[in-house]
Amino acid sequence: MAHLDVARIQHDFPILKQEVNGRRLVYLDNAATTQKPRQVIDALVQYYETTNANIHRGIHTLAVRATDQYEAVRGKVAAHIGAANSADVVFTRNTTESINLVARAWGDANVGEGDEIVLSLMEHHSNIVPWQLLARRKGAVLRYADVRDDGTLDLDSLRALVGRRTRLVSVVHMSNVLGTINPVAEIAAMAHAQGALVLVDGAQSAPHVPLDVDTLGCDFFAFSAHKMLGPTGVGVLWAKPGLLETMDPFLGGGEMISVVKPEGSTWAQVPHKFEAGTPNIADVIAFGAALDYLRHLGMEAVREHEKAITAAAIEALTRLPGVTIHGPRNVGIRGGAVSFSVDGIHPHDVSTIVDSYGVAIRAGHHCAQLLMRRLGVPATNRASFYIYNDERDLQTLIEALRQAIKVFTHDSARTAV
Amino acid sequence: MAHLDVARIQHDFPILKQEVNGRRLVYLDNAATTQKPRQVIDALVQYYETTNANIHRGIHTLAVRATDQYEAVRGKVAAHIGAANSADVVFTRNTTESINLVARAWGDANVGEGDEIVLSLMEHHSNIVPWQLLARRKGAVLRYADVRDDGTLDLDSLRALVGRRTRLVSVVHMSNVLGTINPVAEIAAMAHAQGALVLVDGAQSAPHVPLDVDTLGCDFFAFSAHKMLGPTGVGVLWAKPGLLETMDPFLGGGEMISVVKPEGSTWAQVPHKFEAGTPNIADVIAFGAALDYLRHLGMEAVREHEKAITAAAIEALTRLPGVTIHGPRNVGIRGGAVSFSVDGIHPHDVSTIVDSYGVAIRAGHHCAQLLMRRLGVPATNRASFYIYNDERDLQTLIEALRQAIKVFTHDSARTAV
Amino acid sequence: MTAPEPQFDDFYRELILDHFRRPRNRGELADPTHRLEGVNPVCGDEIQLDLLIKAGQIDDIAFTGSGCSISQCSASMLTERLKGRSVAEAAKVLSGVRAMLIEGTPPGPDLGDLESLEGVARLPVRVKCALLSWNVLQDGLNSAAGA
Amino acid sequence: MTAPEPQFDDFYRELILDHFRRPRNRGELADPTHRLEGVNPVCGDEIQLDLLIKAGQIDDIAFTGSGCSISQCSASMLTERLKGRSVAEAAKVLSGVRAMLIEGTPPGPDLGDLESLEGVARLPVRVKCALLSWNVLQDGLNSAAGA
Ligand SMILES: Cc1ncc(COP(=O)(O)O)c(C=O)c1O
Ligand SMILES: Cc1ncc(COP(=O)(O)O)c(C=O)c1O
Repeated sequence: MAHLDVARIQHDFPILKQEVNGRRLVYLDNAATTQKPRQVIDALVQYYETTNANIHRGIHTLAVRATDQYEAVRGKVAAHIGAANSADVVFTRNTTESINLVARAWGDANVGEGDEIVLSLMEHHSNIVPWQLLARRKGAVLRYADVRDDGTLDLDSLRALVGRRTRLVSVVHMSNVLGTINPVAEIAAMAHAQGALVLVDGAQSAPHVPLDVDTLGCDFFAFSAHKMLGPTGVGVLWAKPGLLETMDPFLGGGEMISVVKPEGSTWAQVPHKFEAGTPNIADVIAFGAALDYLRHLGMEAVREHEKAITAAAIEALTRLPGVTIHGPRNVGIRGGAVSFSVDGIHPHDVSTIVDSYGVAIRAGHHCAQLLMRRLGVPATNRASFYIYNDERDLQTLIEALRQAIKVFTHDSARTAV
Repeated sequence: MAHLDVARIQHDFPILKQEVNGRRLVYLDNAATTQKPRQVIDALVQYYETTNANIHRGIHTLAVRATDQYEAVRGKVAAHIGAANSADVVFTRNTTESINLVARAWGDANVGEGDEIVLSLMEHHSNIVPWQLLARRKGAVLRYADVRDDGTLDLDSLRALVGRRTRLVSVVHMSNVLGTINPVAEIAAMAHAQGALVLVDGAQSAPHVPLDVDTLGCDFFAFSAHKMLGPTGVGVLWAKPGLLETMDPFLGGGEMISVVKPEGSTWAQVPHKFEAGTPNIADVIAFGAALDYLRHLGMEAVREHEKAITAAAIEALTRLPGVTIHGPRNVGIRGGAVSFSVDGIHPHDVSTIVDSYGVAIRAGHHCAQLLMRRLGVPATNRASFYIYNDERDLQTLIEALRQAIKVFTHDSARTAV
Repeated sequence: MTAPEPQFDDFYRELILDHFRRPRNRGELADPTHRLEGVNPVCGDEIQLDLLIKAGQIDDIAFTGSGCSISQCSASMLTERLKGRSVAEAAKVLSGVRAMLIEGTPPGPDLGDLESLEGVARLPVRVKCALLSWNVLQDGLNSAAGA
Repeated sequence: MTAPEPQFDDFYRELILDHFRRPRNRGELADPTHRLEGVNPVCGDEIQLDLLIKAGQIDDIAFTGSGCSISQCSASMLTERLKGRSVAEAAKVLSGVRAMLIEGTPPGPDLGDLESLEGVARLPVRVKCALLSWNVLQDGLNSAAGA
């Protein structure tokens, strides 16, 4: 794990210095949201202490400064995902809103009665429910590609579903439950061959792997700042050049208009057409600091670090009695979200017990009920890693899991303290 | 102006200590967004340094802590507007999104072909465009109540428009251009008598006047945290008890579901049904600190302070040569957003010149193009006051305006420095 | 390790060593007067409660279900505490459990062994697990009262 | 006041004392070969530019419009600088003005008095006001080239 200077990185994260339940905090819930480095927190403070103003309309110094800082982050986002134009970057609240934006602003105009949208059984609810709502509005049909027992996407099943009636294929890039990285370029080629567009849910890939939207070949790419060192309240929707221009507005209001008349209005240029009302200015600017931080580390190094710790985690977990891992074992095709079950212990019990050792993991359906049903489990435990996690964190997790197993399996428990 | 201890308040706002263009910053663009007190900035830092976690689903300590802090703010919001139940408070990004939420989640189901929505000519674009989009989707008709020459809403014209076909009356509580406070209770009675619902755009009232949604009698109330000491990225939609339950979801995704099945899903309880995806957790929690700050000052005292400084501003502006004020002069029926024109000087020129004296005012159409047309001006200047503004700020503004007028009206300008 | 002993181990140990491994009254009744189900959609916990109520008396009671140890142990304890008791007493115990779990009220003497659930009140996110079977019981008492 | 003299006063004074009070070539041409309009929807500035182009030469030019002093003065300066010049020279001046306002390139000698617009580059939010008439001119040159 020499790809990142983890000790130095940990030093940048104030929250990691705190104790939880009298223990060192071991934060392994990074697929839910990541912690924030000092640089990001400082950017927020700096913004509110020196710049804060509403953007785009103001002529005074603070308004100009805030507008410049806000707009500059679009360029950083574009750079992070290999996009050519920052005008194709729309700021939303989160991945969920980005996908809903496409479902309304593109879907309502392009999906009709009997048209099909292809998803997969490993999608997050945020990449299912917006399409269910669209399907209900328009009489469209949803189709779900299967997941193989090894936790990879069943490409044959996907191929069989993509056809003449398919308008959109919307798939997750990296599963938040299984860790699986899907072959998006291949899927995009399949979809495009049938004239369908492709949306990629990048909520778990944007934080963890080097990205290039051209290589991915998708039409839409959605992700969240809060899962990649940035503040809560900022999401991104990227669209292929020219695509946003063809779309109807999503939310109406200030900032997104050109001329408003009683009977109707004309719209501002993209991306502003899709950013109605006062945006989350401060957090977008602080997200810029998060992107700087990641660029400084290098996404290749981030990926290598996570491959190493994920491989170690899979190995250590596999050695624990009664532990089953859900998802591929080969770290070449997966990221650092590691789901597992422990025989005879409900995930909620596991989570509560390891929490008492300062270890934060997630237990539940991970907003992926279809996948839980496919896996045949009510819920799973999930440990997910990021740049500040190291071998010691992993060891603490394993030790805490050992205790949980002990509590549930040995009558001969230690006497109460 | 003894209602607030302004000197002490100023001390709480780090940004006010800075110089702009070599001058003391005089921030008079509060209707666009307000500055943030130390307490709010500290709450953000505190959250990210000790609590940060995703909410609602997690079992670990940080997740529980974050969930509790987030949910506690609903109660503070309810208290601020006199609402009985915090479950009727939905967090959005801003006022604009709150209104769009109603237009989609209530409007799409309740407004049909030929139905009418009554607005006024003094609405902000955010309370116009969502209804234009709804009208286009549903074949509904928009009607605009007139504004009188004195800047008040023409209630007779409104009354004449509200009839059998009216489904909704949506009006601004306090105009962001004229300062006018509209008699919402009277309007609500009119609307309810015809079976129409009432939405109140409280973006400018929630920060500035004591509120009680019961007394207002409205069905929906929308506002933004960033205009009331809170961070950017947080808005509120309040709905009358029972109303949210009857509404369709707006955005689909994580958090807002109960059970997800391939063919369709069931929804979480309100308000969660309307908060899809990871919310803007940190900023909602910091908004709690803003609400605490206002509660501590007392909204009655805030209102009295603003009445005093607004009266002084109107008097001082009226005495300047060539200055015309748009909006009521009686501070009993208006707030502290003061729009004015200066003969022969375009507002953009005024704004640029006063900015060089450190004074931030806004120039433009203030997202109210219909009102600009009604007033017969392309744009106005607007100074808007808040709790940290004092007589000295007002004097600096007046002095800077004097300079602007001098530059434009005297051939005998001082020689260049 | 010099860090303090994690506090929840004990709580779990107490619960689990007993009710989790040897659940009381687990199964279905042959002729229940009331059969009620409850699901916690958030975490998937499920409980089915069978009641045999005659003349204001809970003559027999049984549960089945799946989910975390807290929901299952709580159901087991419920059946143990209320078997053979009057409906009136059940209602009293029910409100005592609710007060303990939701408001953190210290358990009164009528809760008996149920006081060992008190630790759950310190785990707010798990309270709904512990309450599940009690909410199902409430439905049962309501329909018994209605009948 | 001991604070430094605000820097934009001078900029305004220079512009305004001259072109704002005595705009050059304000009005409409009787027989323009090209009449073009531009609006800045964000701030409402409007410019109408009339051109009389014969044999690659701008024989006459005039403007009307409304808006802030920067948009109106810039238009006045444009007409003064380009009246009687060749289309080729106009294109050169146009790109010089753009470079100065957008990229902050110091004005070359061919800009002449237009160099006094340089101060606008320090006011990024006002650059579009200064550029409005030049963008309209671009449309005119394009259509002249197309004709
Ligand atoms: C009266 C009024 N309504 C709506 C808005 C829109 O608020 P936001 O931009 O926060 O959505 C504003 C502020 O710009 C306003 O003043
Ligand atoms: C794969 C995936 N998609 C979508 C989301 C939704 O992200 P957000 O809650 O930020 O909208 C998440 C995270 O929860 C995710 O992991």
